[in-house]
Order: sequence, then C-alpha cells, then structure tokens
Amino acid sequence: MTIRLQREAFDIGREIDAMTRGRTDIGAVVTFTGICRGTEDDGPIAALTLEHYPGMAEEEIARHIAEAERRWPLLGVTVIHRYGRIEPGETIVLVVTASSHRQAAFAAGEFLMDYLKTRAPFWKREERTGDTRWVEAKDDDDEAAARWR
Amino acid sequence: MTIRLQREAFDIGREIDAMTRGRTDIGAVVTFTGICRGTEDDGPIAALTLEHYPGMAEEEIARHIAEAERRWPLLGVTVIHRYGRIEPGETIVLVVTASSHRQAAFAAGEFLMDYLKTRAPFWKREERTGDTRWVEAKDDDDEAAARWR
Amino acid sequence: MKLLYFAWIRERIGKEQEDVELPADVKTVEDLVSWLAARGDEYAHAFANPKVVRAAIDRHHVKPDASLTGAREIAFFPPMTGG
Amino acid sequence: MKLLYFAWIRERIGKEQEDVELPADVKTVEDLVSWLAARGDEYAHAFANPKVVRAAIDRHHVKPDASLTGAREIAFFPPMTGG
Repeated sequence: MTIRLQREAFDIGREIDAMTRGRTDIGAVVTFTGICRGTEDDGPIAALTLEHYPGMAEEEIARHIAEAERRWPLLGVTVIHRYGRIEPGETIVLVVTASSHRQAAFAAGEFLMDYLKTRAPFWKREERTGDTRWVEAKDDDDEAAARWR
Repeated sequence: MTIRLQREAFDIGREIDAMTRGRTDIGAVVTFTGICRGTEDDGPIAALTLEHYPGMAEEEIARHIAEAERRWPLLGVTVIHRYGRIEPGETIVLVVTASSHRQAAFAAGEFLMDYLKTRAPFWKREERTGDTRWVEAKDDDDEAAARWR
Repeated sequence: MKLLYFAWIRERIGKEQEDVELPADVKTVEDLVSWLAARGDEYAHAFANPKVVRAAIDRHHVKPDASLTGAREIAFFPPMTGG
Repeated sequence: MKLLYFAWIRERIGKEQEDVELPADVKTVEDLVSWLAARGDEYAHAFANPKVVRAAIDRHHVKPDASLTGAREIAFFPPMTGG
C-alpha cells in the first residue's frame, strides 16, 4: 500500500502506472479523485484550507486500507490526501484500488472514500469573500460509512 | 459525453484533464480501467484480440451513457474501448464519470461497466500457446448487469 | 436485406456479411435463424445452438421473436464479452 | 500528558498543544473534557458542546468513556471533514 499526505498536487496517471507497471495479474483499476468545488450549498467559496493530524492521519488511513484488504482481494491500494490551501478546480484526494476483477476494485474504492470522509483526521476550512469557516460534517457521510459495518 | 473506439492505448490523466479542466462544479471523478490479465482461470494467455460491431458499439455505449445520465446527476462521462490485439498488462477499456458528489460518480461507473460487459457488442478471443479461442460470457456478468434493472 | 456475422459465428459461416432475399414466410429473427441454418453445413454449424446466438436489428438488441418488418441490417453474434 | 487540539477547538483554545498534569480523579475522556472546560473561558468555549467534540488516544479514535490509563497523547477535534 502507498499512503502519502502532501501539499503538492498528484499525477493520477503516474500513480496508476506505479501500481500496475510490469504486472499481469491486475485486471481492474478504479480511481477516485476528489476535487475542490467552487460552490457549496450556500454560495461560492474562494478556497479550502485542509488541516490534518500528522501521524494519526497516516495510521488511520493504513488501518482502513488493511480493513479493505481483509474484505476484498486487492492487488494494490494508493491513498494520497493533500493538505494546506486548495482552490476550486484543484484536487484534494486520490484513492486507487486494483484487483483482478472490477467488483472488488469498485467496492474497496467506495469503502475507502466513505471512511476517509468520516474517520480520517482532516478538517476543511472554507474561505469565502471576507470570511472563513470550518466545514461541518455531513450526516449522509456518516450514513455512507455506516453501510460497511 | 465522449465515446471512442480505438486500437491505440489511452492516457487516463489526459482524459480526466479533458473532462475537468476549467470547471469548478465537478467534485468527484471516478475512473475504471480494464486491463488484459496474463492468466485466466484455466491458464496463461499470450494476448486477447477484440472484435467489435462498428456503428452499433458506439450507439449501444451512447444509449448506456444516456441511461446513466437519467439515473444520476453526472457532469461528464467518457468511455474508450480498444479493439484489435492486446497483450497482458495493456489496457482494454476506460470509463470516466464525474459528478458533484462521489456516490453518483461511483454508481454510474459501476453501472456502465456492468452494461459494457454484457450489452456492448465486443468479443474477446484468447490467444494461448499454439491455440486461440473465443472467451465465453460469464453468468456473473449478466447478474451484475441485472442489478440495475 | 443485409446480414452481418461476428466472432465465432462469422468464422463458422466464413463471411463477415452478405445480402439475402428472404422468402415471405420468414417473418421473425427465429424464422431467419431456421432459414439460414438450412442453407448449408457452415450455417448449420453456426446456428447449431440457437440459444447462444444473439441478434440485433438495425443496431439494437432484439429477442428471437422480433419482427423483421422494416429491418435493413440484421447482425448475429455470440454473447458479448467486452469491457 | 500531551494534549493536541485541531480545527476550531485549536482556534478557540488558542494553542495547538500543551502538556498537563492531571488530578487523580480525571480517569476518562469525558472527565478530562469537564476538567479542561473549567480551566478558563477559552476552554469553556471550545468544549461548550461536548457532543460535537471527538477524541483520540494515542492516535486511535475513542469514545467519551474511554479510560486515560496509559495514554501518552490525547487529541480533541471536531467531526472530520476530509476526503
């Protein structure tokens, strides 16, 4: 598994390549990319600033990946989560899952995203014109994560 | 929507970029990449040759994308399917789905793959050492597609 | 009427496509399969098990009882294995 | 014992971390929240609604009734909004 927390943007093609190059056992690769949107439910935003708990964030992601590996026959998992200031249109998070068949790759990707949303120690602060505020957690994210219990 | 049938490999990063560049409404992009494996259930394979029904393949994919767009609030869909001879480790198919939220992007990607497997007019022929044969359709692919009815 | 064949159906029949004049009593896809199967050994071989043969009329999947009325292009192929 | 604060809890308390000596009767996470809330206005503000405060002991999520025995690092933060 590959876990990286970084300020910099990532290159999705390069991450897939790093996972699959030289292998002939992988039949399916699913990627999820989360992108900063320019509008939230109640208006435009100028940027997000992502804070995280260094150390725990990596460990918590590693625990989720280990759980995904127990549930599905995965052949590779990469999670990259950015922190710092991110503007609309920029990427925030990348999850790559590989398996011999598509069902496991899709399910594990969705599982990891649901858990990252509700259990990984990251907090988003929205920057609006002349104002900033912390993003509130969403009930439907908790419900999405609860499906896997 | 973007639909392409081609012999050549595709560049996943470039396809995501083409879909998302300059937009701030997309919050989630899911990609599925199908890759030729070097071993099927009953032994090693040297290559696949993919035959398709030109004209119908594009139309059938377009009908599936239109159905996905009816079911989920999608902001972009790209399907690229290769034909011709493909060796183990090479890509076969790419599906990219974008939405403002992750659930729609995941569900639409899985829906499109299930339908491509069972309804898009493509046929795989396996090349083994000194032998070739047509791949048989799998019951579990039909069952996966039936979930969406 | 234009007929198209794909994958092992194409291989067994030995051609990719052909134009045929159908008798008046060939009204559905399954009528056409029976009529073709009687045209020679290669067709009989291709349609030996009609259950595994799929058909499309004018590029839309159809069932065996689909009517041929108005059809321009009919394709026969095995179950799809793309993706 | 090392305490860490994140997001608006950090902002309200005005510091990222601190080392504290706990009285013997502070045995659980909720005991610690009550003890901290009584330390001053900034803490009272941060812990005004304990229901929205989450805690981790040594980098594992825990519930309010979790024991502090053996803990080295305790973090307080609002519900996560990553991903």
